[in-house]
Amino acid sequence: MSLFQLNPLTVKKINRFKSIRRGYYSFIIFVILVLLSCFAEVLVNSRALLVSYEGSLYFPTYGAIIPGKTLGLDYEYETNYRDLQKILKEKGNGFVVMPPIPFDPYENDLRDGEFPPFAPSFEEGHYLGTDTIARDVAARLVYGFRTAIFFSLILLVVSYLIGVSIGAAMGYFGGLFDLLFQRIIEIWSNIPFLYVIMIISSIMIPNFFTLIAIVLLFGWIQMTWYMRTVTYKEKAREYVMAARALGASNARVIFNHILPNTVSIIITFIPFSVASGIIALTSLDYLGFGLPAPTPSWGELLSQGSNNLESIWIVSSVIVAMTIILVMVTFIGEAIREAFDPKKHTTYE
Amino acid sequence: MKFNKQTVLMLIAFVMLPSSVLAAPQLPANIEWLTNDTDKVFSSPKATKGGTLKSFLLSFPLTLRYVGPDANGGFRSAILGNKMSLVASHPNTSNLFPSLATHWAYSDDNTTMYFKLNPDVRWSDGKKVTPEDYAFTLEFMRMKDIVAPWYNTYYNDEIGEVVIYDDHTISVSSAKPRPRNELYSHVSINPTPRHFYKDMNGFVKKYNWKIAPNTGPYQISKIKKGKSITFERKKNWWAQDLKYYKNRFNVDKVKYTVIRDINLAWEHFKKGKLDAFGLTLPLYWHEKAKGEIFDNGYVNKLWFYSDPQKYAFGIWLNQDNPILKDRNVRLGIAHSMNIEKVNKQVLRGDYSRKNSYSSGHSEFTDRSIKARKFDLKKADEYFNLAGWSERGGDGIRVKDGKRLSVSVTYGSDSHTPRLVVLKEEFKRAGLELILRKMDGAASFKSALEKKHDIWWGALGGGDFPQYWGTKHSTNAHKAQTNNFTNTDDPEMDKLIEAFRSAMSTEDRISLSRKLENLIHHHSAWIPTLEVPYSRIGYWRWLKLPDVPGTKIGGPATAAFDFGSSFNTSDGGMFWIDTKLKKEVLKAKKKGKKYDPVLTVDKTYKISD
Amino acid sequence: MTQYFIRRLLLIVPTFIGITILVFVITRFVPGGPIERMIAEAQQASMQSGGMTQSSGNGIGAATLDQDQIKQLEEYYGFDKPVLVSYWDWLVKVVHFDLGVSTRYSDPVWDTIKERLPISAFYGILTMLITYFISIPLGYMKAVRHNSHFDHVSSIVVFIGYAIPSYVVGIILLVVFASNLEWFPMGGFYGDEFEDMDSKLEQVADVFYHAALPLLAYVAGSFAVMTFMMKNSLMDNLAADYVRTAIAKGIPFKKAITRHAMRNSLIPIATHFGNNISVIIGGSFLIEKIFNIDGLGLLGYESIVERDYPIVLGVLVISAILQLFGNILSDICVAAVDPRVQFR
Amino acid sequence: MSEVLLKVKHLATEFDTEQGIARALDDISFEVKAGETLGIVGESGCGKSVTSLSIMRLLPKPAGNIVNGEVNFKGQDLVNLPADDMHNIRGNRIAMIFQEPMTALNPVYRISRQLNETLALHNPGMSKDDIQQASIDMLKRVGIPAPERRMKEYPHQLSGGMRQRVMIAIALLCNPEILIADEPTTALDVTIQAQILKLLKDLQKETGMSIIFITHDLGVIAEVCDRVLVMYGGRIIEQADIFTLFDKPSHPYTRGLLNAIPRLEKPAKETLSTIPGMVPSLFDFPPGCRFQNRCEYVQTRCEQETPDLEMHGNDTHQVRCFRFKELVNL
Repeated sequence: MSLFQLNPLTVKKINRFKSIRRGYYSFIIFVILVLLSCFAEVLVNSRALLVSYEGSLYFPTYGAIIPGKTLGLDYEYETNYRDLQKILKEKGNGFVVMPPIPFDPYENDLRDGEFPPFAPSFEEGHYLGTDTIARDVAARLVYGFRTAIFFSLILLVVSYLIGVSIGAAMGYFGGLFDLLFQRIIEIWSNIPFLYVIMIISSIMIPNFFTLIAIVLLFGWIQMTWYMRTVTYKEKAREYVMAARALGASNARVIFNHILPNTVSIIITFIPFSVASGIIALTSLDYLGFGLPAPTPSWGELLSQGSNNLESIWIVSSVIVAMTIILVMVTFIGEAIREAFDPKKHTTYE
Repeated sequence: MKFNKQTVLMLIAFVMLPSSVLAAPQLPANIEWLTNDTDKVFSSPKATKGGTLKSFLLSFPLTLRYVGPDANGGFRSAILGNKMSLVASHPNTSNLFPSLATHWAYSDDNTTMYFKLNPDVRWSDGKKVTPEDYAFTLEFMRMKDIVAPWYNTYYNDEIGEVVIYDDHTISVSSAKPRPRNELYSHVSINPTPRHFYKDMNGFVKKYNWKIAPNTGPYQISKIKKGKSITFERKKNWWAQDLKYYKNRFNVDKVKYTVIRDINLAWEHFKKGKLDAFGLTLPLYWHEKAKGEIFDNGYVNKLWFYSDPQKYAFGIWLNQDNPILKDRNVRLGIAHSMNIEKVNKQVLRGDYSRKNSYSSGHSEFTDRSIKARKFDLKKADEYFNLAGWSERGGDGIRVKDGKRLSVSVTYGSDSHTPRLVVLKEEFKRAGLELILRKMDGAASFKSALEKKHDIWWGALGGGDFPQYWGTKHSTNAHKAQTNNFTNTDDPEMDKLIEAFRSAMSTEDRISLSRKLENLIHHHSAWIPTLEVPYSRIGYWRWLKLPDVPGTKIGGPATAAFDFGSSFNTSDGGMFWIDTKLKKEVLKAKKKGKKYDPVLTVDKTYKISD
Repeated sequence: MTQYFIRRLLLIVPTFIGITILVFVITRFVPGGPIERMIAEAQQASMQSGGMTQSSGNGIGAATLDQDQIKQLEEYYGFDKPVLVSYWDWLVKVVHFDLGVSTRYSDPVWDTIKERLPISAFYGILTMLITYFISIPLGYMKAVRHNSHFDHVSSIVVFIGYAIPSYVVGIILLVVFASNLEWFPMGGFYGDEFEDMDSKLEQVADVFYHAALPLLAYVAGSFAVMTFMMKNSLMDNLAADYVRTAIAKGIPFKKAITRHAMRNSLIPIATHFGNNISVIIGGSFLIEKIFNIDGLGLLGYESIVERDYPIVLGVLVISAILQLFGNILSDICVAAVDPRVQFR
Repeated sequence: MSEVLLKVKHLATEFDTEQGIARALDDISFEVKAGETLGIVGESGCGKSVTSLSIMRLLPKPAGNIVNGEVNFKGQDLVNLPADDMHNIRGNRIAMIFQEPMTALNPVYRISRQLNETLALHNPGMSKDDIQQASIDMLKRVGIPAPERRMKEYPHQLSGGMRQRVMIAIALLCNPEILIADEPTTALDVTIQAQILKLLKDLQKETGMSIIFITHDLGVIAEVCDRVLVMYGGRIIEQADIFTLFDKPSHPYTRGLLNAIPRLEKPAKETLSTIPGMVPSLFDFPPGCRFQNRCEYVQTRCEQETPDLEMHGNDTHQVRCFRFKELVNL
């Protein structure tokens, strides 16, 4: 319990969560994956980790591009480090250290006389093969994962902020406010989602944030509903009545009394929201309404894969990746739910 | 060609024209009647009748009308294919041959064609096709009720009138004179069954699912809404023994089944539930068309070269855009567009580089024009000339704090791979290309309203090159026009106006070539790729003539593609060997093999 | 209670108007509406189909429309009047059970929807039945044998089904069982020979043969939620005092579950039932697309993509009404199974 | 001396929980005679409810298990009785009522169904009408006005007192020999509490059944019981007839409990005495006497050895304390 003054109840919940191995290990792996994806540039990149050329060291991973001329090549665009590696090896005036997957998710590793998609090959460094335009599937999976997971996390934070505040207000104040918002939600949730996407994408190219905003347009509803119900119930509890009898202000009652008591419910929803965020983005990309090409995305791989079933490595890579991640998230979710709201297993003789 | 001269005065004397015309119109004297029974027949005498061709549609047609809202779907050509016109054009020689008319003649002023009607022509409901049915076509196409403003405009502005001389003689005129070899394509109209379109009030809805009488070889016999449409061959088709129609239109039935997904359709084809499948796309020809059914010779493959498609495939650079306004930038873009790489390494080098704006229009094309090649050095020069010499940290050129970044608007997912490769290549030249994918209609709308930087797309061409809509300054800088490059050049205008009024083919050819050169000079339209062939896979029981296609009317797909399976000028040349079909299916069950058949036909290949 | 339901019913009216008016207004702003579509179709070359054939007249593609002609088209599609006026016209017709005519098919909207309704309902109802038939007993077994091997293994299976989006399941099924193994057909509601089949039985068998994979895809995603709802709720109820009371009365445990705990555990599932109504009819357009099923979901999706506004609004009217009534039905279901519930 | 109905010998019950195994009952032995009322008293968590659940074999499985001992009901050992036979005893020969009448009734069934069910179960030959009539009669007997109407109502429509009466009615329907009442009045307010206690006493007089009455309230014990068990930490620490216990409480814990009862005769200003400290956790009982950490008389021995339940005075008074004899006079 070291530095943090953790509430013993919370400690108990955490311990209970740890005891559910399926969920706990999924959680650890998932967190590691998310952290690793933050440094995807180091792991999956066409830029070298380290170049030693004529005595000076270069670290091209982050920052501005290094034109080929700087490293003794005859062009001004970005250095092709895989080629450089071979050249320097031959000349012996330096060396290049490449990341484990030496490909950028955008670059086309096209070859003469052969046509993509290329099957998985360790020699070429395409561990999961390439897609129909010779982009590395593994690289696109990794960056696609990063996009999806951060999409989903940001979406989650914003939609919870909105959902919790509106939901709490609806449940707490009730009356006309509640009735009005109920109608608004009822109306809003009936709007065909695709229309809105179409209107917006005709005005601008949807990017990461506009897409979050679009999904958010409808994503806040679910949390709002839950919060409304929960607040409604909490409001009727004795402790709230007591607080109000003592003259606590509405804000104080909501923030100091009701919200802390709804945290556990909110937490149990998080993993499922993460999963649905990933699925939302993937489905949009699958339908072609998501992030603009050539952004790496799972949905794009999925649609490419299902259109090119002969190149089974495309569709199977993405489906396996998706299944693993989503199943892990679901396991985490179930474990959290179990930790926060353990079901008593009761039978009788 | 044999010239037939006839006098018709006698006939006219006996004929009472409808509606009390005081003086019956007189045919001009000395007209020279022409016909054609000397060109080579392009069907095969080996053809036998029978069988059902199974084809597919990606979506069920929205209407059986051929005009009006939503009539312009893919299925329309199946309906139009059975709507024959007065004369037809020979798919290999481009000479006219008789269709509904047995003979034709030209007026001296190049506005009118005279036609002698074939007296045997019948509507599919058995009624006789009358001269009034031709006159009605104009009336019909000019009606507001059909809700087809383009046709209204076209038939009002471009077509003159139909004059009925007697029961078997009419003339159709164009509103303005046209070169003789182009005139027929305006005035060789098809008749419209007046007796069928009795009440035009509420035409669009009333006739949406009505099967209109036609004059062609097939008529719709069965419709299962949303699922399938079946055509049946007419038993005693009036044209079945005519020279150019004999041994064609052989299958008894053609069934179109709706299969919404192209991949699913492919699976259907592999199971033999579709008789043929287009393999023009490299992915299909090289990757998908493999395996048992091909190796064991159950399915044949055909690669048929013919005239390239007459579409202006290219990128359209909006010259009102501050970056693209500069010709040097446009030249830089032309030199940094690595379309060769796309073709060579993604599309398997199957396609050809399109070189000039009107390529595919034979003589009208200036074959000396070559599209600018990918050349980073040249691109660099031009970009530097335009002042974009510095590069930012991400390798993209900058000028006055602005990045050299433009977006490309396009409307088809299937083109994304090409653009993605181009994007990466542009990056090397220091140009950022942002992909702006919209759905088809929205992308086109964006281009019509000139909201694009670069539009990636193609305009359909007619049989002859057109420049006015896309290049004349009248259409620049405003919405709802096809001048997607916002080209506004007095020199261009002058040439276009001259081209439009020129009568002699030689003049038109020379003007067209000048225009092409000017367009090349502007570099606001940069050509991409064209496909000078078609490829198909077809089950062994499907039989083709020895030359499995025609030059103009189409590559081999013409025989199957619903676009042309009836097309009276070149379709329906295939037949189904029903006995062989049983045999092949049996062989497939037992695993018995045939020698695989791969045909590459270069009869009509155009060599540079 | 009656008063509550009357009030709920009355509230449907403003909500319904709200939904439809919003979508109606949106349709005016979506780019690529029928007119623009027509313009694009007339002018743009399409890769797949040929351009204009010569008989249709040359050079039509190059022509552009003048203002009058565009106005004429606007009039035809009813876009000439202010939004609210045309909305009112539309609403008046809807109240008279006239949903208008599809701009694409030129068929009455209701006829188009009517054709698809049974297909979607077939899948919807079967999916629901199968889901209930699997989830309730499975949830029961998992609750009673909580933490057993059976519980763990079934959880993993259920979660995998839940985690993968159902259209992905559909793709997997199609690839494996239809394309590669050829055990099942590639799609469609029934086969080509359906009409020629001799007996009803054969036809029914054919429909189910075609329905197997899509149903599996539908069910795979839906039964996880239901199973866990059942399990958790049953576990809660097993731990409840009244079950102990029942045991103390001398009722054997199994009977106590079926007679006492089950009914209470079904309450949350009953709450769900009303919400399912609109899902039953809706169908998933992705699954329908993948399996080539002519259902309402696909119709709705296509009509949106193709901007067939009367159909869009028609499908919306049906689904909105179903959902609004479904919500009320949910309440009625809850009130029916749970006497404690009192709506005021 | 009346007949001994129930003989509990060395009963031990354990709970298998997340934090480990908790021994909730340890070496519980007592008897219940025909017609008497035995009270079991103690703080919450002392094992008094577990005792009653163990007797009924109502421990929630798989967590709760009887690990040792015997529950002898008229010669039958209930601990090892086959489940089917146990079903015939529950509700029929030994019945039970619970603390929370609110949740102990199934909220979704009418009162009639919950009553009739018990009768139908144990009297398979009885006709529906007879069952209905018997249920109504029983409701009348437990003092519910307009029983015919109440039969048609749902639990939530009744008041707390009414619900507990219904519970009692259900328990008594089959004329049980023993009624276990697990804090039946705790959730009720005082006036209702008194009514229910009176009802139980009256009914006992009518039927002659034995009652095991579990409560934490010594006041209630004083009102209804003949004999009392005092439990602490899963053990019986004192057992005596009601008069002996109140007159001569011998275990320091019992004395603490008695001192904690507010009395009218004491001066108002005086603060209520309480037992200092906390009940030790079920998981880490200290070796030796379980009351040691709160006991003001604690000795080293108490921390090492577990005292036995010893006879004290007459044969009904037993105490589990090393020092009870010297403490009597303190």
